[in-house]
Amino acid sequence: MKNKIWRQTLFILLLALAGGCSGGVEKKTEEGVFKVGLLSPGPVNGQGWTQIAYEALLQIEQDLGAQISYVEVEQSPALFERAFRDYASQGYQMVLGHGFEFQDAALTVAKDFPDTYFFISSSKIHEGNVIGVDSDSSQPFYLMGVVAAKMGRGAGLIGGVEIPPITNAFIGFINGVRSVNPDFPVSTTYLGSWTDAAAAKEAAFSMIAEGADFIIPDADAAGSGVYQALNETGPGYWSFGIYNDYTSQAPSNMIGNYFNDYGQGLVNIARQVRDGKFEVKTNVEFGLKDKDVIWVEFEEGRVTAEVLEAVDQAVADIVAGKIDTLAPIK
Amino acid sequence: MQLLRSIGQIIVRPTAAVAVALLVGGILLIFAGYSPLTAYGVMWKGAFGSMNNIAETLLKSTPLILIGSGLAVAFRSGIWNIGAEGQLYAGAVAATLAGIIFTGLPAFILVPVVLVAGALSGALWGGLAGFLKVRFGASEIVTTIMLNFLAIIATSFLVTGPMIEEVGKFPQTAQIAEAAHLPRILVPTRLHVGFLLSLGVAAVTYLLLFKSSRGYALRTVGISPDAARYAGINVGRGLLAAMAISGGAAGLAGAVEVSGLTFRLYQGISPGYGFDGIAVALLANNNPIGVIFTGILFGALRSGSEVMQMNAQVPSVLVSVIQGVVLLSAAAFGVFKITITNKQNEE
Amino acid sequence: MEPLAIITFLAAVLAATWRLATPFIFTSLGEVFSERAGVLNIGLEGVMLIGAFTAFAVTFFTGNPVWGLVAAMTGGLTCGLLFALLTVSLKANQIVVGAAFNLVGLGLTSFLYRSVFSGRMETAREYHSFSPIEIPLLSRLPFFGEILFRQNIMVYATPFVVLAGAFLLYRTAFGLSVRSTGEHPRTVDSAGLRVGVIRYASVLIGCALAAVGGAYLTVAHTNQFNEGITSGRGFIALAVVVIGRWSPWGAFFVSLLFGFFYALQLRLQAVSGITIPYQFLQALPYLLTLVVFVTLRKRAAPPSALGVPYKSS
Amino acid sequence: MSETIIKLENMVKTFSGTVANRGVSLEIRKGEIHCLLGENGAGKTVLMSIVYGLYQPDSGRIIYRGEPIVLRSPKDAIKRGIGMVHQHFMLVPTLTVSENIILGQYPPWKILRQMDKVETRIEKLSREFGLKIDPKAPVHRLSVGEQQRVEILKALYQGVDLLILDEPTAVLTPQESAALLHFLKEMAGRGLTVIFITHKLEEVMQVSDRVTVLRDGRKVETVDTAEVNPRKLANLMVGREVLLEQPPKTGAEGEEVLSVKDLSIDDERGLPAVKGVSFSVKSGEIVGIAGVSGNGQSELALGLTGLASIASGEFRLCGKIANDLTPRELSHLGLAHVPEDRHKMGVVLPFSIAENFILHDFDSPPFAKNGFLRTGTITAHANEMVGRYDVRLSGVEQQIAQLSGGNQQKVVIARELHRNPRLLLVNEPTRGIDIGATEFVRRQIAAQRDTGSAVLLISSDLEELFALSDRLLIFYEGRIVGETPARKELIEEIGLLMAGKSMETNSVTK
Repeated sequence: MKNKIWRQTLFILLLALAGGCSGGVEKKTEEGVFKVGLLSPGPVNGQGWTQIAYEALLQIEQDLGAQISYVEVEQSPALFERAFRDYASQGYQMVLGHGFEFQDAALTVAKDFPDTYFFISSSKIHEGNVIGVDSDSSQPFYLMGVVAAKMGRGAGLIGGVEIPPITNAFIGFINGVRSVNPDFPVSTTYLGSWTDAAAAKEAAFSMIAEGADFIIPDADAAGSGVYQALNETGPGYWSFGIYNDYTSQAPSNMIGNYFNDYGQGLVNIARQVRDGKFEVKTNVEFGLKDKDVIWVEFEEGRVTAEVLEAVDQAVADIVAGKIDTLAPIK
Repeated sequence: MQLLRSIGQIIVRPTAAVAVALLVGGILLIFAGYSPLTAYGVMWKGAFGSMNNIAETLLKSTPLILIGSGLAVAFRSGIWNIGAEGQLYAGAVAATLAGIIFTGLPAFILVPVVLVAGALSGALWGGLAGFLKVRFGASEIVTTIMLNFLAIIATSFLVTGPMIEEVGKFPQTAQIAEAAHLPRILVPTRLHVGFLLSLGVAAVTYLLLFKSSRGYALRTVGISPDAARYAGINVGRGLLAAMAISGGAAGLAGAVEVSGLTFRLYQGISPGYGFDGIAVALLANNNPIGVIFTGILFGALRSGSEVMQMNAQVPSVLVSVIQGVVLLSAAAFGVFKITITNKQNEE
Repeated sequence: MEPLAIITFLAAVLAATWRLATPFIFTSLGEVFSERAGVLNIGLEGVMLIGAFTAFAVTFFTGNPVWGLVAAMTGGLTCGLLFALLTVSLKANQIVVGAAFNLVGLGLTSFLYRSVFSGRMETAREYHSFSPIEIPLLSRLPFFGEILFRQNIMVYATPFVVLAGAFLLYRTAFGLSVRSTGEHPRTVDSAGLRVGVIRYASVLIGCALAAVGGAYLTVAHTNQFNEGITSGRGFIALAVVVIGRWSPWGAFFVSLLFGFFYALQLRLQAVSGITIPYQFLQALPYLLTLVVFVTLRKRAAPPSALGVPYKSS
Repeated sequence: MSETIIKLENMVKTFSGTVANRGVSLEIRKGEIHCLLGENGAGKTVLMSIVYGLYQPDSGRIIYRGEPIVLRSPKDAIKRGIGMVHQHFMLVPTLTVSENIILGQYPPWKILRQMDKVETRIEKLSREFGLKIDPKAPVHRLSVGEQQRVEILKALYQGVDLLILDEPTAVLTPQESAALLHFLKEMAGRGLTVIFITHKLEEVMQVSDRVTVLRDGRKVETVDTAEVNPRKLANLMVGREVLLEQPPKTGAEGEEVLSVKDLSIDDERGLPAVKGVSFSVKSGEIVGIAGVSGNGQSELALGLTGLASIASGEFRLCGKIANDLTPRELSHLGLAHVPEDRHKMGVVLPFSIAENFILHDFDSPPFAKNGFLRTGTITAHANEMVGRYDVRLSGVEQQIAQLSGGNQQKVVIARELHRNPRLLLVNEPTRGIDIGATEFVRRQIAAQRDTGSAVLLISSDLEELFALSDRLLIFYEGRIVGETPARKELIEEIGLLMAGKSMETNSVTK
């Protein structure tokens, strides 16, 4: 009996402590502070997709002096709406939902908060203050396809989960390949996971055994398993870093890196929002035309001048709108 | 006297368990360089600080109460249903299908249709494990875990393949009909009638377990299969019923999530409600009325932890640690007095 | 396919099978001990994560995966001690404790990963794991040699660890007492042995090996940690134990079977032109488990005292 | 004779209120076969479990080979050369014979590489002592007799000096029993000391040098076997005084309620336990089934109540063939059953007393209406019943687990009698309960008979059978080996029948 009383007392004490200090921690909402929030669909330090958004957020903080905040909402759509609403009601001027899945929730909340901009990654939406922001990965992947078809015997693509941002990138790749050699073999594997690096590694080995010598991941944190597979297999097998510089993970296998400075793109938008200059005309779509957002860098001496030339030509054609990188594959 | 004691049992030990868990969480927070009091303060406010926050907490408690009530029936009947997560998915799939197919129906028909579809589907998915146990002696612990994976994989297949939306082609289904949406209570918050439904289900399962003759039979099966046979109760049928009831409650939770919040089906529609539901039921000593409180407790932990992450930048994964330690210390305090195996199939 | 293509296909699938099976092998072997002594640990996933994280963290700071492995085992033993304390000494419900371990394992490793490593994203990836070793003569064998005998040390270790496990379980007095404890603890008591001590030891073995199984993912198969990197492998290991009928070699071969399914589904996707939905292939191991239950019927009887706390009179 | 090997002084052992041993002193001589004789519950097994280190005595001393010793666990006993063959075998069914034998014999790190060496030694032992067994066979494949051999070999392998056997013949066929007794005599000849727990007089006479009779946790007497006869032993064992005089029978016998014809029932392992018995019970009479427990009475009870399936033959309840009826259907036909194991079947321990009263009728009126329990009616019913049957409690909402065994049994009796059954089957109705409750329960059973019910009473307590029964059927080895009127004067004959001693005629004339 004594025991029980002791436990109860302890709990009440704890509650009191917790309640007592809750008054002191309330954040003061200062007038004029630019606030940006992020809804991340996974751990912000997961490599790849989720990290991009987090780094963008940090960049906004650094470049624009914004007050930032993020929340990981796992994959549960039920939680999205609340997070949007919380940010908006706290006076955040800009909230980014990092993935198409945030679209429904943003649309619902946006009606009640006309002064907040809701940006949705990977979305092409444009409805009031809900604006899709997308980077068209099919364009850089198109370039990789061109390089692969010109240099290699076969290519393998390893995706995390079968969703539009990934499938679109892969369509771009295949279109790039077909522009050089319609018979060049390309295979695709989906892991069903963004974290299972071991599976990615094995998928890469499988593709190598099937004769592919260009293996390109688009699978977030799991993707680095692919680089490890190439590193272990040795030279003569190639890949590209996706979104970031991954050269150190497989130094002798990297043809180059596809950089996506989504952060820079968002900083550009955020600056306009902060300064009240953002005008909603259409959804935002970054492509090779936005040279400070999306670009591909090649490692020194890994590609011939002829290949480089073809790539440059492709870039020019894409920017000029002569090539549709998302053209349906027959 | 009896009532007082049982209330004591329901409240004191879980409370102590929560205290221990908060302490452990606090140590972790200090280790990671956060102020525990600040973090918990924000968490408290995030869970109960405003009308909207309370509504959000109750929203998260809704599936937990539904699942926990069902699992209370299963656990009281001596069958270890670890498969509420999969049963929730099964329910969500069926509810979505119903909500998409029967678009022409008026709300007062469509809402019940959607909910019943979800409950039935969950009951079947759960009943499958019950059937495997009764017919083949397959451990329900292992089969329900396998059925979880199968339901989640099947959902992934459906939303990327056969059920994918027409426009956009994102891996999600089309929206269910407007008429299938659960009405909201407490506008402007999102709280919907699903919460009231969960309270109703808790009450019904409580009545079923403790006030009805079927519940009497189930509890007898759970405590002593021999005595149940002696009393003329069909033990196998009881186990099957218990699995179907708990599966049905989990399926209903899936349907409520779809028709009350998401309005369509996605791959990750549950962030582990099925597993939290196990903790919720056990912590309440498998009493559905207690489940209401433990469900709200776990809902508040989840809900508060999100706000804690937003406003104090403390990783919300901490809540898993807190929930786990709640269970561990509750186990250590002797809250759970049931052994795992029941031997009723050895005939 | 031409014969040659089939052989290379098979060889590559088999090599991948072995690598993908390794975490199942370690984890399920450990659980065989635990369950043979009558303790069901459904918290394997959590213990694996703790092993994966400690191995990763220690390897990162020491630069030596051996230390990482040692640390993982220590972490596993700590888990085991806690698990046994609760379930054996305090006779707490094993399912509850197991479920709690899964929650704590995921939460704790994710929390620590962020707290300790969030500032060093780039560098965190830079450490040496166990790298593949070629076995001089065998690796020259045509087709299979190069592929099967270029594995890392933990993969090679699996048959030997299983051999050791089988030896311990079937050829030592300790193993005899473990097997008896799960079946008929009262006999063990009456033979003058301590049921509790045997269960503690078995749970410790189980958790240590589960932690090694997790560590394999971060210091051998890959050299990184991701939150939730185990991706449900702990649950599969539980199924492996059942299908392998609670024997070390059974666990070994069923692990290989599951590894084979895993490898095959990755491989079949890589072969262009095959259009089975990948989810179907992913579902195979789970379907298989259910089928085994139906076909084996009651022959797959678990240890009689599994999950039942022992109270000496 | 020879020196004393073990001496027990004033052993007292209590289990949560129940006294098992009330100060027993005993002296065993080296090389003798010493029988411990007594009825069920006399405290024989508990006393010997203390000697084997399984239980710690509350008080008393053990002096072994002249020194006082303390046995903290079986390990201590085994080390000193004390071995025990339990009534319920301590064998792991999935292990082989040799594995079972060496369990606990070696330190954990010991490598059992040379199992063949162990097996050779076991084979040698088994040849030497004529205990034929295949050391490689898994134990679950062995017959009961063979399993017992394994138990004995286990003790011999440990190098036992003092071997305790707890009712070793209870599970054996007559041939196996004979062989075992022969073997024990031979072993005693080689210097082994044997303590033999039994309640079969025949065996005592056949095998022992001396015999100690226990009754009600106390030692009655130790005598040289040569100086007594079975009659004397039976008297010592049962005691002269009978607790309760038989209440005068008021009603007359009526029609046949239960008739059993060539009935056979298997036990849970699928071995025949009841082997073609035929009998009948009429309304207004109590038929007692006497016998040492384990002779098929439990299976008979389960079979007649629908809880075990009938292998062959048939039984009729109120004229209706009842072989395949479920417990519920039987109960609707008018059967009530007071089961043997109260805790396993008779009551649901975590339930309240009120809930326990409705175990059969939880879903029918007046206790249930429209599927719901009618708490008020249930409580009222419980209150009425506890009053009428004198159950001592603090309230009917109390958990039944908190009641004493006697009061629990009163609840069971009350519940079953309240149904006013045509046939009442009571199995060991007073086992493990205090004298007051015993008297009460017996009076209730007799009263039920007098209202015209047929009563089948299974008991291993002869006194109880005499007190209640109108006639007795004696069970031995699954068969009815005799039928007698329940008259105390016949106790010796009945005791002999129960012990499997055949008599010239199987029925004794009134």
